[in-house]
Amino acid sequence: MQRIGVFVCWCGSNIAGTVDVHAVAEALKSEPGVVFSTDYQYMCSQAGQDIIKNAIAEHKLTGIVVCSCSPRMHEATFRKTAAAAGLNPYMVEIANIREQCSWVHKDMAIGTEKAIILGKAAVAKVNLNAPLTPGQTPVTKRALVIGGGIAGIQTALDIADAGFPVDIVEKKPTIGGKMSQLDKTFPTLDCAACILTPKMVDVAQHENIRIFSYSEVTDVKGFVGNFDVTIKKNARYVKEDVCTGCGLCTEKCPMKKVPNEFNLGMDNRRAVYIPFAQAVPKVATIDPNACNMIKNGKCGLCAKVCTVGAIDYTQKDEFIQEKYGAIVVATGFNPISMDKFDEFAYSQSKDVITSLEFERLTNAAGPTAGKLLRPSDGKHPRTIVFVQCVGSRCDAKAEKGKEYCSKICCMYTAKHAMLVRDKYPDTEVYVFYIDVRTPGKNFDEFYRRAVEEYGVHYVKGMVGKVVPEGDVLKVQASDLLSNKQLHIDADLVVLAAAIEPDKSARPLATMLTASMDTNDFFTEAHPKLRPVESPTAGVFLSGACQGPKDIPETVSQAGAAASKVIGLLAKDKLTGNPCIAHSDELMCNGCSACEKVCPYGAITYVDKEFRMPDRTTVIRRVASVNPAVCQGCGACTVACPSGAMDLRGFSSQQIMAEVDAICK
Amino acid sequence: MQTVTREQLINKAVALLADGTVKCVLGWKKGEFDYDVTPAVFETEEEIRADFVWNDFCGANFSKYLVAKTRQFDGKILVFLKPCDTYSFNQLLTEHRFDRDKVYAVGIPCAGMADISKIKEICGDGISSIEADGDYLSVTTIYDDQPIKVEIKEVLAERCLNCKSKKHVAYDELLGEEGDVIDSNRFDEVAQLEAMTPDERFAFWQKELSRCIRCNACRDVCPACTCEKCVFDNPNSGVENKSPANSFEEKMFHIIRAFHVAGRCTDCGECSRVCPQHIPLHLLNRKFIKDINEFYGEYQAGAQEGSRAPVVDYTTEDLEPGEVFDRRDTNA
Amino acid sequence: MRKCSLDSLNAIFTRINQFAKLYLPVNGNDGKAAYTEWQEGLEWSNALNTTKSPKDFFFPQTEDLMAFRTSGKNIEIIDTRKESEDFVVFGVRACDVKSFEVLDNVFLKEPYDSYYANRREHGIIISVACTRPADTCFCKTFGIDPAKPQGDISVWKTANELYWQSNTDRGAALLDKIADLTEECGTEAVEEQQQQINKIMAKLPLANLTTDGWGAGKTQELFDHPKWAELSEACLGCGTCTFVCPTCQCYDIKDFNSGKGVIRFRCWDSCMYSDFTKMSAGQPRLTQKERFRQRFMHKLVYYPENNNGMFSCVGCGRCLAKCPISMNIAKVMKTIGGKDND
Amino acid sequence: MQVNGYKPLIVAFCCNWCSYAGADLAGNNRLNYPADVKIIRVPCSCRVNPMFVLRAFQRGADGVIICGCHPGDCHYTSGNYYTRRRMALLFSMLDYLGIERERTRVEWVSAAEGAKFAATMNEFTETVAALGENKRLEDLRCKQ
Repeated sequence: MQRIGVFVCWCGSNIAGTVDVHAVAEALKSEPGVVFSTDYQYMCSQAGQDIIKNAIAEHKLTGIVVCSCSPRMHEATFRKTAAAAGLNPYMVEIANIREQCSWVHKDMAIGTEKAIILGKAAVAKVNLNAPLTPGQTPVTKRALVIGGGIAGIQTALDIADAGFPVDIVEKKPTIGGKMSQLDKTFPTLDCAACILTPKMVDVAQHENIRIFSYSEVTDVKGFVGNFDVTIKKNARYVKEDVCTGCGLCTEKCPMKKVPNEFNLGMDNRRAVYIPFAQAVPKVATIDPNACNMIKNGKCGLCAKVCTVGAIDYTQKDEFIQEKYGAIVVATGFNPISMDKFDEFAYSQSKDVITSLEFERLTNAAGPTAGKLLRPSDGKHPRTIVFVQCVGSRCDAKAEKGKEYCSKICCMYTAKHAMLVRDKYPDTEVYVFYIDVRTPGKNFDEFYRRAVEEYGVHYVKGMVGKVVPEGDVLKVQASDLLSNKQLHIDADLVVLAAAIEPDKSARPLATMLTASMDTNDFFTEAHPKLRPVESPTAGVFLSGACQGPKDIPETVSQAGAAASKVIGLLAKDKLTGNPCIAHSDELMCNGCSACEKVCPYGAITYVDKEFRMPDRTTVIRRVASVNPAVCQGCGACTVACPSGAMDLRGFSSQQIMAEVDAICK
Repeated sequence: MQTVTREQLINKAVALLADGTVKCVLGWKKGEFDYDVTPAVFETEEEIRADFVWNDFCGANFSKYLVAKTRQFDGKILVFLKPCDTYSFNQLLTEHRFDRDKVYAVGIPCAGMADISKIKEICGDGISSIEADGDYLSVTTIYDDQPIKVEIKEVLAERCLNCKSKKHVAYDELLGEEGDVIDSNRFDEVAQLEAMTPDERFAFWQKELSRCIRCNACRDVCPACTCEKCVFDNPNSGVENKSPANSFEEKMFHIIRAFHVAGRCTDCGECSRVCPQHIPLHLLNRKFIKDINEFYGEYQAGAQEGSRAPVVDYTTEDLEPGEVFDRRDTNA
Repeated sequence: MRKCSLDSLNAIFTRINQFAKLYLPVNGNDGKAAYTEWQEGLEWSNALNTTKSPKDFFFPQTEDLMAFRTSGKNIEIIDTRKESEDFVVFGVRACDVKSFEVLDNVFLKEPYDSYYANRREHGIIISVACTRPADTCFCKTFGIDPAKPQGDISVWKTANELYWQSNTDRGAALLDKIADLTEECGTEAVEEQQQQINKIMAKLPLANLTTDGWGAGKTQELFDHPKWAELSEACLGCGTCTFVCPTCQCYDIKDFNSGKGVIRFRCWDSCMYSDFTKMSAGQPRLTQKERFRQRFMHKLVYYPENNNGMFSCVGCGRCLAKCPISMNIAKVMKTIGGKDND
Repeated sequence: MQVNGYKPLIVAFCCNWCSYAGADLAGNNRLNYPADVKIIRVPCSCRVNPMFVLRAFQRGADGVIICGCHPGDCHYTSGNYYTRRRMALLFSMLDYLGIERERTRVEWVSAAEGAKFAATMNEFTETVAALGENKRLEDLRCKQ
């Protein structure tokens, strides 16, 4: 029989306002096993915790129930309190009488009655609790960063600087990500390449960093501290370690009409290519879909011109297995497709472009060498219309676009408008917006300069329609402030397309068993307190894969993720969760149902000798749970018909005791 | 009419014993009457020649016995399997319940088994002998001067009327002709129940299950129920119960038992055959089979050794529990 | 002896039902007979036997013994016994009537079972002679005459009439209450039927089954008989034979925690179960062979030893009909008992 | 919640990662739902054994709802997919036995859906209250 202490928290008036805490403490006093029951204003405070510690000592408590806020809030706190008083931390149960009682019910009598029942359920459960000791597992001191954009780069550099080896897996032939495509950055207007490329070089040269470019993660097994990852290195048909990046092949290749994805298809590249001059690794890649040699076995020119013999048409995809202690997701974002926004004539006119395309048009390394020329006829645009919130902040019922704010568009649009007016003062620039959102250091000042110093026409209202007519774009819009319809003949329309997580994120989340929100952004372990950790232990989040963010924010989150990884890798051993499945060998009949439903492959089978009732011995196949791999979901416990499989901390008996107590 | 004869089976068993292929034979043993056949282990030719029978009352499915018997005997066991028995055999192998190497399985065709209670409904009590006569049984009773001719198809067991397969899905050797998987109407009764109102269904099951005496015959004969200890017998399971104390306990036992064998039940029909209270237990198991087929695609437990049962599998596109009813309501 | 026409049966049942609950075999929705509380419109089944024996009336499958109501740390003990009212069980066969005697020997001896006794005191048994015994019947083996069933009242059914004879004061009192619906008559028709029945009994397949080789004092001789292993080989360990048996009287006492308290009840147990008589040291009968042996040794050796040679089988044949693997007491008696059985 | 003086008892099994957090969020946002709803925390909806569901009805629950992460969002990757199959089959079986289908439900509630949690509980309690007391899966011993 347990000796249980019950501690009812007032949480100031948060609980005590709707729940008669004295009555709860009094009622629970007479529950089986309860030897002590009290209430206090703030149980989580030092004084409150001292009450618990003293009671444990004084009443020789074997288990405690804290009726307080959600266990998600303070279970860990009270477990530590118990441990400090010499009680096994898993002898603590929380009755959630705040979030799930006092805050949702207004009537004191009702709230009190429910709080007592929840308390009884917790007492019934703790009566069946057993002390649990977590297992320990070693930590592989290597990190994996998935994605080589600015987020991944920063995270990798910070981890590597702390002395731990890091691998970056980037699906493109080069790291650098979206930032490498940008021209200037707000609000300082310094050039993106100037600040990014040195970091890329740092990565390439860092002794602790390996880059797997043109590669993907295809399988993740294991768990925090012990991930087994399979990386698929796609065949680039160029020996990475031999290629010098001289670029000769990329000049000689006869296949000249391959759309250049780095410039968003606004110009062409060859079948063998280096995405841009500062690419890291600076090696050529052959596009197998464009290369005649690979498709038809005819050509082979690049191999002939290569002076170092780096071309290898027979190269195959390579699979690399590596162990990691931590994984950082930095898969970034993409602008959404403009398919569903026909009103802006994106598919009809070459002169309707997205903001990212605009970045390439103004970039010195872009298709126009930095001159702002219309894609259709190469003329200077005289009137430019920028449309904000294309696909952002959409009504869910519209079934196109995103409900969220993409966060970066207001600022880059202000930047684009300002740059145009700076370089080409004869150009009229209109910006249509719903709201201008500029919360950030020096952001609003930046926007005001665009309006006040550069004379950009900011119009509150949405563009209703863009109709190409001859060589002009007829823009119909409304000005909400003056309540007028506007008709503008524009030469160029720039759409600030919403951003969304990269498509690779969803399958990756499944592999990592990391959760995502409905928009496919990764979910944080806690939105405020643990913003760079995924709920899945050992998986961390960096950059826009977690939500839209600009460069400074990305870099700070990248650093934060790195510090979490460093904290993890600095440990030699990890203490596991003891609330895991275990199998009663005497009951188990080895049917394998549990193994089939285990998402972690934690269950294996062993042949064991058993003494039968008739004193003979038989060898039987029985399940065995790997405590380091089991995460404690409990899928196996229901798959098991004999009930041999049970879950510590959430045993069938415990849950049924709770059901019984609630239904009394 | 059974197409292989008792003599064929006896000769096969004797030969396999003689050449040392098997150590013993799991077969049907003649009883007190012509219809009370008992499963038995034969170890000598003499025993086989004296007592081995093969007739229209050899319904017992031997697959489950292999779990215990393969542990008990060193060397191979010869087992005779009717087509439906082979599904249970495979399912038990899928669940690693016995060592395949310790079994020599001989498949035998089956023309369907007679249900003695149906014969007694026609002929009354007091049967003194039953003889096979082509497609008929010749039943002699102490009350009638002349034997009564009963057409076998009139007295077939429920499961044989709804036979799902005459094809053996596992064997080492086959006697006689192989049959085919049959397009049976075995889900018709389930569909009839589904078409009733909830009140009617409740009344139906309340009446049926109220007869349960919790003798556990359904469970103990079931080839899917091979737990080392059943949750209903295990005091630590929290649901241990020995008696059908009230209508809740009756339902609890049968729902959970059906759930535990869902995806594993081959629909061998033994549960309904052995129920002393004639509760149509197969209608519970078949409901799960029908639902599984409809929700997750056709699946026959035991058809293939090693197959993954739908209850331990999923797809990301599965229907929602709430859609189960919408779906049926629109179908109806 | 009194008689009535079968047509007046409904009126008689209605009359009996006015002063006592009346139970009789009625065909259920499975087509099989089961004891059912009488109500207008129900028809007495012609079936020889019900699947469940009438022992339920005195020794129900589940019976509350007492209850404990808990509130916090307090426990209150509640007597759950209810005063029984008189009830009448109609249509009991000779074998089943005899089974009550077997149960009485167990429950009415010290320690006296007040639950059972209470029900026995209030139960009036009306037996009926068997005109069409079944192939599975062997009551004669145990000296039971199906032509002369016992009980408070014996009844014989002919083509058109029902003959009544009381055997006890209680029976006589009941007959008095339906006297206006019956008439005094001679015993000729009944005697003729009895002769018929005796003729049939001689033709039954198990007519020659005897208890030779069984009985008190046979423990040493039979306990290690080599045939037990073979006989029990196919036994599934289910409880069918014990639960349909009219004389099996073993029970388990269990507590049911309802959340509001504990109900202590008893329920039938079966010696075929692996947890039967399980103690802290484990189960005394480790294998199914031993459990199987227990059942038959109890019925045919231990019970007679304690009850002046009376066997605790009445030959009703239920286990013969219901065993999933068709193993039964007749086969056991023949295989292990005396050579006369062959 | 009261319908004709009758208060239903609802047992809600909530997975720790999504639905329990969703319930907490409902509390954080002070969204009301009936006190008849009592939550039991389980690590994952796949921990919910059909035996627990029947147990709740036996002990006096009038409705049982199982809440888990949205399909695809399970903290354990696939737990709720198993829940979905198991409960689809169980609920279908209960319905087959004539037990009111409205008494059982599975609902996916994310940690961000406090409003959905409260709305679901309000609606479910109302539905169950309209059905009245659970008679078809009751155990009278638990009501004495």
